[in-house]
Amino acid sequence: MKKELTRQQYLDLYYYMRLNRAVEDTMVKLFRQNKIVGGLYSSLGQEAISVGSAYALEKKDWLAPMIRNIGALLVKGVPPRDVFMQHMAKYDSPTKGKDGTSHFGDLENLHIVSPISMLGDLIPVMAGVAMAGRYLGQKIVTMTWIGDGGSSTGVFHEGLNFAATQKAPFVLILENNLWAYSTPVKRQVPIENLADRAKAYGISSYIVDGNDVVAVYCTTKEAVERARAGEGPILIEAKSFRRLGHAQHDPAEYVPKEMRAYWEGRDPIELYEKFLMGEKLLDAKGKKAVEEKINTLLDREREFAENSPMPPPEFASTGVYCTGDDCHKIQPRWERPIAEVTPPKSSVKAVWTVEGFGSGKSSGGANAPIHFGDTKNTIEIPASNGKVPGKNGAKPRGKKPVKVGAAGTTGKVKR
Amino acid sequence: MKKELTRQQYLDLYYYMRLNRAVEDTMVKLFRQNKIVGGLYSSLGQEAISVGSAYALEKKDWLAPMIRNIGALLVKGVPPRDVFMQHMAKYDSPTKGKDGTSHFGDLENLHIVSPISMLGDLIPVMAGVAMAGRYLGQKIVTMTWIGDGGSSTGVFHEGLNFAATQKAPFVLILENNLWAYSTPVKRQVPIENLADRAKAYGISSYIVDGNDVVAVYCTTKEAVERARAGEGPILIEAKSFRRLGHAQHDPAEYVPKEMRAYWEGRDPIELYEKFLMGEKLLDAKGKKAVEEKINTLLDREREFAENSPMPPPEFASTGVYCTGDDCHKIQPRWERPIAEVTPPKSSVKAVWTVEGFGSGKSSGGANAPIHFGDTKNTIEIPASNGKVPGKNGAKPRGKKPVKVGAAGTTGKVKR
Amino acid sequence: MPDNKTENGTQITFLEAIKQAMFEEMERDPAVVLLGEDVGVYGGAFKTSEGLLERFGWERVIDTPISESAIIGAACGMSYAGLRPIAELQFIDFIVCAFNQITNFVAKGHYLWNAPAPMVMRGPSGGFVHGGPFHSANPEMYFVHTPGLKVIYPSTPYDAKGLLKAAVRDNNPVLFFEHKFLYRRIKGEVPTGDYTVPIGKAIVRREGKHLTIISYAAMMHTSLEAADALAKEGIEAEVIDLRTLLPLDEETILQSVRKTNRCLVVHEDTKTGGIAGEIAAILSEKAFSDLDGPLMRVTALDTPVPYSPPLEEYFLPNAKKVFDAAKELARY
Amino acid sequence: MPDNKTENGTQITFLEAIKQAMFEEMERDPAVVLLGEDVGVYGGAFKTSEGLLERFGWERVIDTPISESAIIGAACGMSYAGLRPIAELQFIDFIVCAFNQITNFVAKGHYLWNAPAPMVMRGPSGGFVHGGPFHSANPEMYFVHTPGLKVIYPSTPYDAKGLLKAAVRDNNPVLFFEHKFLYRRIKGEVPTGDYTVPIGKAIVRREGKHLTIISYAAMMHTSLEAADALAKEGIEAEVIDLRTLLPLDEETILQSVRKTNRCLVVHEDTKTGGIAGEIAAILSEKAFSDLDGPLMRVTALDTPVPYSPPLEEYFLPNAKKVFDAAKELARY
Ligand SMILES: Cc1ncc(C[n+]2csc(CCOP(=O)(O)OP(=O)(O)O)c2C)c(N)n1
Ligand SMILES: Cc1ncc(C[n+]2csc(CCOP(=O)(O)OP(=O)(O)O)c2C)c(N)n1
Ligand SMILES: [Mg+2]
Ligand SMILES: [Mg+2]
Repeated sequence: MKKELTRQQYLDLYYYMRLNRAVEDTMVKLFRQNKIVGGLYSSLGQEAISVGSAYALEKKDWLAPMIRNIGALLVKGVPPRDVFMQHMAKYDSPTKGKDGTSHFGDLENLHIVSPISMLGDLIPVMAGVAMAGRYLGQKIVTMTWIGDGGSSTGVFHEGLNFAATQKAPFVLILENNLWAYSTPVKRQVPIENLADRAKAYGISSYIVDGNDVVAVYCTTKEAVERARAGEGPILIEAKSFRRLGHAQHDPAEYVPKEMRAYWEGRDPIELYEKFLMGEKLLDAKGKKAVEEKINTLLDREREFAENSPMPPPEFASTGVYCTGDDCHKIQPRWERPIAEVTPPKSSVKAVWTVEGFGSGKSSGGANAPIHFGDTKNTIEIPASNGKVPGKNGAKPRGKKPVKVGAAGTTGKVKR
Repeated sequence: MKKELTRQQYLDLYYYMRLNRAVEDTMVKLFRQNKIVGGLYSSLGQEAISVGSAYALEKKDWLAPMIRNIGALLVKGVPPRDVFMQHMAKYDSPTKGKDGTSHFGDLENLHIVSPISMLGDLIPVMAGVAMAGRYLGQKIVTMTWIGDGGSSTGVFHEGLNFAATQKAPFVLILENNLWAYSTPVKRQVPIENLADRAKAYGISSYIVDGNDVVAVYCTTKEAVERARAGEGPILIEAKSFRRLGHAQHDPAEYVPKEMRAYWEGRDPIELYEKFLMGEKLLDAKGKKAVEEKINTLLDREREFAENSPMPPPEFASTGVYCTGDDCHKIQPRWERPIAEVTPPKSSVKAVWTVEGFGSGKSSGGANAPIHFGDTKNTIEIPASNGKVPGKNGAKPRGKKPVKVGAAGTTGKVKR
Repeated sequence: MPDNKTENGTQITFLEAIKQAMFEEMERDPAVVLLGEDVGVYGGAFKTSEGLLERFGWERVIDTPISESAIIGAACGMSYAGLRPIAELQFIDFIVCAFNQITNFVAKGHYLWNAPAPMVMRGPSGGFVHGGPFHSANPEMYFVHTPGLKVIYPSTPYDAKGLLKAAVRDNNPVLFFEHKFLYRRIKGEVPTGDYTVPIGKAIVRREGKHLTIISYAAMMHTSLEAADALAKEGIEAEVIDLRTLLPLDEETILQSVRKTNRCLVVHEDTKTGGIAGEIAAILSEKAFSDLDGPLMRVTALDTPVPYSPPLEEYFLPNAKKVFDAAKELARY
Repeated sequence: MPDNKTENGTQITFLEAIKQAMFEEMERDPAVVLLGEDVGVYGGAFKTSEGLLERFGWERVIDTPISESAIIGAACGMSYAGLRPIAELQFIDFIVCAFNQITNFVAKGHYLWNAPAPMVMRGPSGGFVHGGPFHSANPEMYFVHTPGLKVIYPSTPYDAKGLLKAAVRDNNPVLFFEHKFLYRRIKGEVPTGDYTVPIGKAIVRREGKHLTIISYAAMMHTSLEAADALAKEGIEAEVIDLRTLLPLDEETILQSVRKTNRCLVVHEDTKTGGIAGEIAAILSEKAFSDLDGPLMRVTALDTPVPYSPPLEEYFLPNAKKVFDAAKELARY
């Protein structure tokens, strides 16, 4: 992991956070002008998470955004006009009006997978992309985000557990903004640190201040490189706060005032600006230049978006199936010899050996250490191995261990 | 928790383990005679888990078995004939032939909920029963079992998380028998101790030697009483081994011989017999008496079952809906004043207060401390509260912590 | 929206009808509880449970984690212990996240082991509000095709209130779909006192003799609009509101079609595998010789629900399409 | 079961056909991988993937945790990166545990954002083996009612092999149901070389002029048996095997019914909301005047699948019921 960033990196992070906020500010204006179709979600105050984490990815890596990750899309290279047009349901938008909000993707070039509304579904999907990438020899990492609330979905568990058993090169950012719609995280998830969800899968986790963009970046960078190196999936909990309501319609009156006030005092952009100025990486002039650059860009992008037509009605009936020869352009991009995964080289003995899993290693050899765990003892025995039964008490665990052993058989008999 | 058992309790545990095994032995014979309909699952070698855990419940408590928990049904009071007839799909069986195996229940008297085949589904259901019991003031505990494999289902996560947020009086026994069908647990769950799944929900857990019936009983007893006292759900991992194949059809050749041999040397009934004899709780005569009692009982029960008719074909078309006045006999059994849950007493202020959750306590008062967590600080702030951003490094966690801090913003700028 | 008292009752919105039904049932029976995402402090994403937490407290109005399978599973468990839970899906689209629990656990329990599960699963459904592909679902046929469930999809405040009360009192698991387009757009009169509307009974909304239009939920209003236009051209359409989709009220359908000899089914659900097919089969089996013309369908397209307004509008049925189809059918 | 070489090919079981299709497709294209519970070392609960791990290795034959949503989700992700995964459901009954992934993520991707998901979801389905309520499912209509999917349900080894190969090569998500009663009971000839059977094409299994029996999967054989018995009474039934349920081959259906003027649909799926309804609607719309008698249905009862043999037998359709219905229909 790099311990220092280049000047350019510091400034990139700043630019993208500002861009993220400006794009969303523009959309609020468009919303008030009734130009947005459907709901509008906000990542105000959480920009450091989207920007810092996505900035840790390489071009070949894949990501899938959730509703509050427009910043990640911008970092990955999505032009603001696409974001605007999606929200305005225009014909030139990535989905041509078929879907809205940040529900769009780009498999071929930017390697973005579109989310669906159902929370958590992206987790196994991105685990699958990660597995496929490794299988093809691509050394890619995949990333997606999940909310504190979304971490209670069944598919979060299934996806992360499967990724862990497969050691998939996958990084999951758990954006703990303390609320899931109107419900505080404490009432949805009975643990202090949501990063502890990782313990159920034996994977590494981090907790990071989600309002500190450099911390988010450095942490994610480290996680991405560990995942890429074959350490398996990693969970990062970024702690922050949802400054606005669930969506534009929601005044969020259920949020205690003190809580909101506290977080408004920790705006990630303001804090970062102070840091950059202190470190002489930015001055008033530099700041103004960024603002102007963004304003010019967004004026143009917004204009383009506003001028884009709505889709023609009949377009609704097209595209249910992929038909015709060129509807499927995704060819597997092999970056390892195909011979490694085809017979005879792919042949293995189909047994669980005592030393380990199958033949111990993937058929791909060192290239793809695909499976979990060391290859030593597979004969598992309980902790009490070999001891006389009755001497083996239960070990109370968890946060409220009770001191009483349960070694009943050695206890006295009541007569 | 009791540290000692009465002589009768020791002998009960022995009787039920023997009965459990004898019932299953009888069914293997019936299976070979083609008298069993469908598959036949075995709990050979795992009897201590079903028997020891169910024995920790009171009569008013509820349980829901999985396929390898016939022992628990017997302890709860199900007559062996019901088990036989279920497996033979007879008309006198609890489901009258509509379902088979251990898929049956009894809401009114024994408080048993029937499983379905889909693994994990019982977890939220039994959490719901537990919540309802508490709501009605019944002070009951509910229990179900799940396999190592089944702990990877999404509904395991949703159910246990929900139970934890609600502090439902619910005990889940995770029967880790090292295999899920043909797949070793190591390839399905990337952690050493499955009890660690509890850490994702902030609940207590135990690990117990599943071949030590007294340890299972004492541990479960403690857990049941803690759950009853309002500590919330508890997860118990019982470590054991599935001695036969997944079902009768499966020779389980995928299991390494050494592993099987090891566990065959730790038969829970043999070990317990040795203990009882050593403690002078049982002698050859006593053992013979138990055998004879069970043989006589099972001869009668088997005969009854064999003589029971198959259901009449037209019966298939009945019972899709509960119709008529007496189809629904379950009245809520109130054991607290109804006035507590009806207006005006039930009225609360519908806000998340700063001190805690809602008005802090349930409308039922001390009677039903229904919700998770202490009621102190609800304003949550990240660990780095108040510090200068950039000083807040991520804390690498998990099993492979890397020593590098991520406090990027304090790092040097590369120029 | 202020409520207007009338002679026999009150003019209320569809949404208010839902709220009143829950309120009154919880008032009547302490075994009735409500659970779902954001149903408590927030009063539900559409405010259908506003005020319920205030009145009935934390034990009876339960904010849950985002765990649809747990919500349905827990509700089922509660029903086993004698309660009558109402489980809310924040949008009905998310019901598929609990599909296994509903179709395998909840639906089959009574048939298999005699376990009644009196519970209601309800939530906002349907299109017309630019909710897009994941917030506009009409999933009724998944459940109409699942023996053991009852499926209700009302079109008026009166029915919504009366049927929801009936659903809470029913001893079977009931799915109750609330078309969100109707929530604040449709008003109607409801009696002052307690009443229920029987589950499993369709109703003739408009009498006619030239053809029968069968519909439900939002499409009911579309069909009535089309019927008015048809009347201006001398075509008298009889309009049936199914209200309950399972069990289906064959009698009312057959009675009408035997009179009009023509049948048009209008549903907002996609075409292939929609309920029009089931009605076609029933008519074929039981009224074959009564039909003077083909059963016709006006439905949504066989696609996901698109987001952009012009696309959604094209996707959805409307009064014009119903009118055109009815005119064609009347010519037989 | 030894394989018998014949002049043009080999006599193989239905199960062997599935295995060969997967084997040959994995041989042909390294982008094809298989994942599911116990598909590797064990070779699948029904041994349909026996030998695949030995030949193709741990990276291409993946034993998964018991996590149906993860299996489907991961397969979808793999398909996005250019692979062509086959996801096995150990019993098709468990497909409902991944219902949201399939109906919302997989099915809608191409329509919404142009993301093709070439993947096959397959597993053993159907009754007749006393599998009971959770191991006998015929869930086809849930998916026939979901735009974006293709649904295949073959009845012969030839079709099973050819259609599974076609499914693997198709650029869309395909559900492939394998009736487990057929696995070892049905044998048939398959060509020695590579071949595919086109998705979306029904086939006339038996020509006839008095009525058309439409069926698929296990019921295909039941229908043919009934047709033989009918022939002895002078009634020549034309028997159509749908093979693909979505998209449905309307042309073959219409062509036959226009000839025979009578149509009987036989499906093992429960009645209400089954595919017979859809066919009834299509015939009504497109062949109304060709029908001399009502569309009739022989289906399973509207109940869960009961466990006990006499109950299951009563629940399921059989040749006698088909024969009786056909005779009645022929009288029109
Ligand atoms: C499976 C599912 N259930 C319910 C919803 C409705 N819903 C959308 S966002 C949301 C709250 C999400 O909270 P969280 O995951 O913390 O993300 P945040 O909005 O805080 O970013 C809910 C309940 C959904 N999208 N998916
Ligand atoms: C959701 C679901 N998927 C798949 C299956 C098929 N299945 C039945 S038992 C089993 C293995 C269960 O293993 P485990 O949970 O460890 O229980 P054990 O058999 O070892 O007692 C599988 C895969 C199922 N019943 N439910
Ligand atoms: Mg949140
Ligand atoms: Mg196991």
